[in-house]
Amino acid sequence: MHSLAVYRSAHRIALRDRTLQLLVLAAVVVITSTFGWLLLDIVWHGANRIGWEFLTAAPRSAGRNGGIAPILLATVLILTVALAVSAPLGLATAILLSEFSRPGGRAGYWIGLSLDILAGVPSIVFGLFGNAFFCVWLGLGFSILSGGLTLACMVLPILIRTAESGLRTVPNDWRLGAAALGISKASALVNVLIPAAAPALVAGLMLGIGRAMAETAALIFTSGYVDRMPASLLDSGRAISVHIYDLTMNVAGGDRSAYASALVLIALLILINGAASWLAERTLKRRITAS
Amino acid sequence: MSPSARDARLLRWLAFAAGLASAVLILIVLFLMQESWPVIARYGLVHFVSARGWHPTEGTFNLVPMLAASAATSALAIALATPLGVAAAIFSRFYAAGIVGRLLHWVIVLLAGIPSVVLGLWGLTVIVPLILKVAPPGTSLLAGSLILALMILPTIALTTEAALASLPSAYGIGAAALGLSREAIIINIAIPATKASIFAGVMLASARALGETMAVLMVSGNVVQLPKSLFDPVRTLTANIALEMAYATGDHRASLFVSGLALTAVVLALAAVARRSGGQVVHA
Amino acid sequence: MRIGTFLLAGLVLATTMQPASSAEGKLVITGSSTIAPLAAEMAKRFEEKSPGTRIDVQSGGSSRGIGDARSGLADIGMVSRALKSDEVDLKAFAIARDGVSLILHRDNVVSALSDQQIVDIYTGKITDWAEVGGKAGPITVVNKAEGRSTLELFLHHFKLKASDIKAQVVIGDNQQGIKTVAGNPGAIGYVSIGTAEFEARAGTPIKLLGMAGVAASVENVRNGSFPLARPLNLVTSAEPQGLTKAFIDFTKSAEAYDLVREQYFVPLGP
Amino acid sequence: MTITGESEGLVEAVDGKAYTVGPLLSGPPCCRPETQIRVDGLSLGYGGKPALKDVSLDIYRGCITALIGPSGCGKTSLLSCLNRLTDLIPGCRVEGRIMLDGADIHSSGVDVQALRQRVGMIFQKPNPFPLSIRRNLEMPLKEHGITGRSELAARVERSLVDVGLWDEVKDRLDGAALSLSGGQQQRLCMARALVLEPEILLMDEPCSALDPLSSAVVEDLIETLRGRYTVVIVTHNLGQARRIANYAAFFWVNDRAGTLIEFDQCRRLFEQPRHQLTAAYVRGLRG
Repeated sequence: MHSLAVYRSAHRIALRDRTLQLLVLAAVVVITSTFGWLLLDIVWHGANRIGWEFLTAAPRSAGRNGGIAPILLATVLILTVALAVSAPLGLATAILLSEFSRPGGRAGYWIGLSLDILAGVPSIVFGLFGNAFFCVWLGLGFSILSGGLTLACMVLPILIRTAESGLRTVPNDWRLGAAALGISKASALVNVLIPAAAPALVAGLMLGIGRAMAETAALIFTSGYVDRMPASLLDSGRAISVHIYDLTMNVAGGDRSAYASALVLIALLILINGAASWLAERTLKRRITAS
Repeated sequence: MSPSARDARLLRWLAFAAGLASAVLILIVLFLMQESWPVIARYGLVHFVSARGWHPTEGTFNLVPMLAASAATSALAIALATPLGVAAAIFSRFYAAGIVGRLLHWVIVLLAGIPSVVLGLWGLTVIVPLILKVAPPGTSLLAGSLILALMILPTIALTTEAALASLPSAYGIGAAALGLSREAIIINIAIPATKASIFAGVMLASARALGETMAVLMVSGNVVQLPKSLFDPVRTLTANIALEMAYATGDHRASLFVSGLALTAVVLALAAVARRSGGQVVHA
Repeated sequence: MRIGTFLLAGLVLATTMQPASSAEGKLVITGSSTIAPLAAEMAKRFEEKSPGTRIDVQSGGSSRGIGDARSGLADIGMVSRALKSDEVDLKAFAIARDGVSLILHRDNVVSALSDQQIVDIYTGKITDWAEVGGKAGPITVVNKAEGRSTLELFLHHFKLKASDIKAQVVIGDNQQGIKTVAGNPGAIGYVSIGTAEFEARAGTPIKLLGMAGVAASVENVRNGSFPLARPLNLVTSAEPQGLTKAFIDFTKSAEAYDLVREQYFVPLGP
Repeated sequence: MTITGESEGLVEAVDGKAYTVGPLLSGPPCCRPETQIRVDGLSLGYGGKPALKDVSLDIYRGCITALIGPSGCGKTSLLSCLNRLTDLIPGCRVEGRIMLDGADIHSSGVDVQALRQRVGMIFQKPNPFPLSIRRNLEMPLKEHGITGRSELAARVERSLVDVGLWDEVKDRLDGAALSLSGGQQQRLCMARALVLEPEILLMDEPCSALDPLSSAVVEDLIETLRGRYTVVIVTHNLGQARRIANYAAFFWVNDRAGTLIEFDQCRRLFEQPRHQLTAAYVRGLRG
């Protein structure tokens, strides 16, 4: 009797193990196949539309034909504005948090809290704010500047938090060493701490770029819809994600162009991430071997 | 300039920058308040949950159907994505040997990087027509949830993966020494030990799902109604803002800012819960 | 210090990249998605005619045209209906006429609907195509989001209230409505005749439905026999001057008539 | 409680007991005792918890002073007070006075960076910056206003020669400092401190992270600094303290806070301790 009971429980355990294994495998198959489907679909529908002309021509008949050159330029300009504002601001705040604020200090606490709140605000709300503040209140109108500044507000928490944690991982030995030599915090930052944290800073920056580039909701009501070549930062410019949205939703027969634009966007994102990890690796290597 | 003077100047700059960064939040809150105040003052907060419906041209602004739609799509998306995400993390941690696990990891990272508008495009051209064949109009609560699930799956998978990776390996070795099977280790040790982190990941994913706009707007039909079935079209709070902000004026516009405030409040509450349960924000 | 320079550089960048052309060389036009494609074409020709000008056209609905013209966010608003009594503070300039017509998928066998049937479909009393002589299958009612002038015109014509309508899909732009109907054989929607005809000629699988026995066509809008017609207006907050006046004059002139016809609208002149 | 190297006769000590000090050992002191730093009633605490209580001692110019005692008795804390590195530690409170050549280093007019140029420090773990060997040395110089190319090169070479590293690295000055061996890194750190031409060098167990061979090299190096620099060294290696130090201060944990038990000439502290605790510790019975 006894041996039978043992056998039974062993059998039950084997059954449970099998089931779990099967469920996990099934889940992985579902995920990978959906992902494969999604990716293949985008490549399949988008690839034949992409060519030199697509990247360099202006869109014609609402984007069904022609290319996306003005859209790419607008996207780059919006990103440039966003980063030109948020990167220095973010780095400075991160330095303040990691190097000058004492853990548990009041200023650090409040800044940290407001950052966490900011990180949780949905992007559409940034769009509302950007429209009310930059477009209307500051009178910038629907412009690349408004869109870029709105995105700057949006990616600020990401930049600050990644830069802060990057700086915090720099060994304290160097801070003490620099201080003991009578080196100012400013020089220590410029010469030692920031270079040492560079991989993390770059990674954070790329994360921010990726987030900003994929953003649609915050841009529709700030940088606008105009798909023409922007001539200044005060012109409206259509970001690539807004272009995809417009083609998908508003343009009958625009799906092919939408897929092609989506493919371009994904390729750009992968390129940026690849460049980021390559850059991070390179700075890391250079730091250890030379310089 | 002496080093000390240099530091004093640096600190002034840094404080200025940090002040500016924090001011952004205050500015956002102030503007949301200022823009939404007229309609709150005129109708009172109760109006937004008790009015006859959402008919901006008739002056009734009931947010309940939109709140319900947001909650329903997000809840369904979480229900779909949580088991899948956790399973993916378990797979790459316990089942996959080396390269396969890393491959899955990269697939998930890549999935995390796909812009929501691209998911919306795919949803509208692939998922919606499929649902349309079953029950028109295709753009529905179900479509929205499926796309959202795809979007938040990486968040859950990556937070779970990080939590599993942070388990001391002695746990596993000790359990294996007791003769426990891999599955017993997963069910009895790994999952219970990382419960809090997984929960935090789910909360963060919910916050993302609630805040997502474009993908949901593109696939869920945008009819203001309390959904009765999975195939009913719904309009979420975020979609409502995106859809009507383009042309809304006066009280209508102000009521959209009220939706924005409501949305922010809900999302922040979720993020706070996530933080309390010890979650780390995974920016993915 | 570097951070300071960086910040400064950012500010300098922001301020120096002012528009290349001076402020009076630029016009911002926002509003009705019906007028937007026409206005964009007119803007292109106007720019060619007077170099150094730049005209940005953004769609978003007639209400936004009114709002932006009032707030000064736009120099000119586009409004695809007559001004209401509380909007008389604005100056309106009609540039064309347009009708609103119901559209179905090209494969839908239904070829005409009575006013009553349309009302019943939009209020949810009729939910299957079989009830109106079509192939059995659920009707997908596509409605416009509230605040859109096309919706207001539609409601006004059928004496409905926004809250009476039971829709399955709510859309914003005309284009979105056309795309939704083109992608769903069981759908019914209503859009600008001009836009719909433009799309149908371009090969989009939709068809326009006549109303009260009158075919939905540009011709019938022109001769006034189509019941659901409206003016397409440009509005300004004050008496237009300078570039604004030049552009509005241009849009109303015979020079722009062919553009109006190309977009399947009805020019006001001969 | 005040104990100085000069005191003789009855000395009040801990536990309420008094100890009699024996006669001075014969033989001249290792250096001319001229006070450079006077620590006067120094107490220090972290976040309200005392770590060092009421310490007073003199540090003599040109001599090597060793701080010994068990872990956690406040030796390193005392060391960090001398160049105000304690400023960087959150929640650290310092009371009492530290006079450097008669001026209080905590007074408000003191430029901390200039102070730290005068008082160099070597850490337990070698911490060269992740830069080239040359830039490790040039960066502090430039920071203190020395920018002439020839002067930079000359001072870099001199300091590297001083620490005996010149011949080993002269062909790869632009190579990464982190690619040097542990002992070389520690000597580079000493060169980095010396390049600023400080008067005082603080060393926090400079040999404890090194292998015995490198340790011996560094120890020999410290010997050569005698007379030119005032050296304060924390060490757990009693043999090392005995070999190189002119003066020694013995600390002990009392009521959870470090206290100075005995300060004297090194040989006397080791051979004729006045305090039982010292006697026991140097004999290796306790601690």
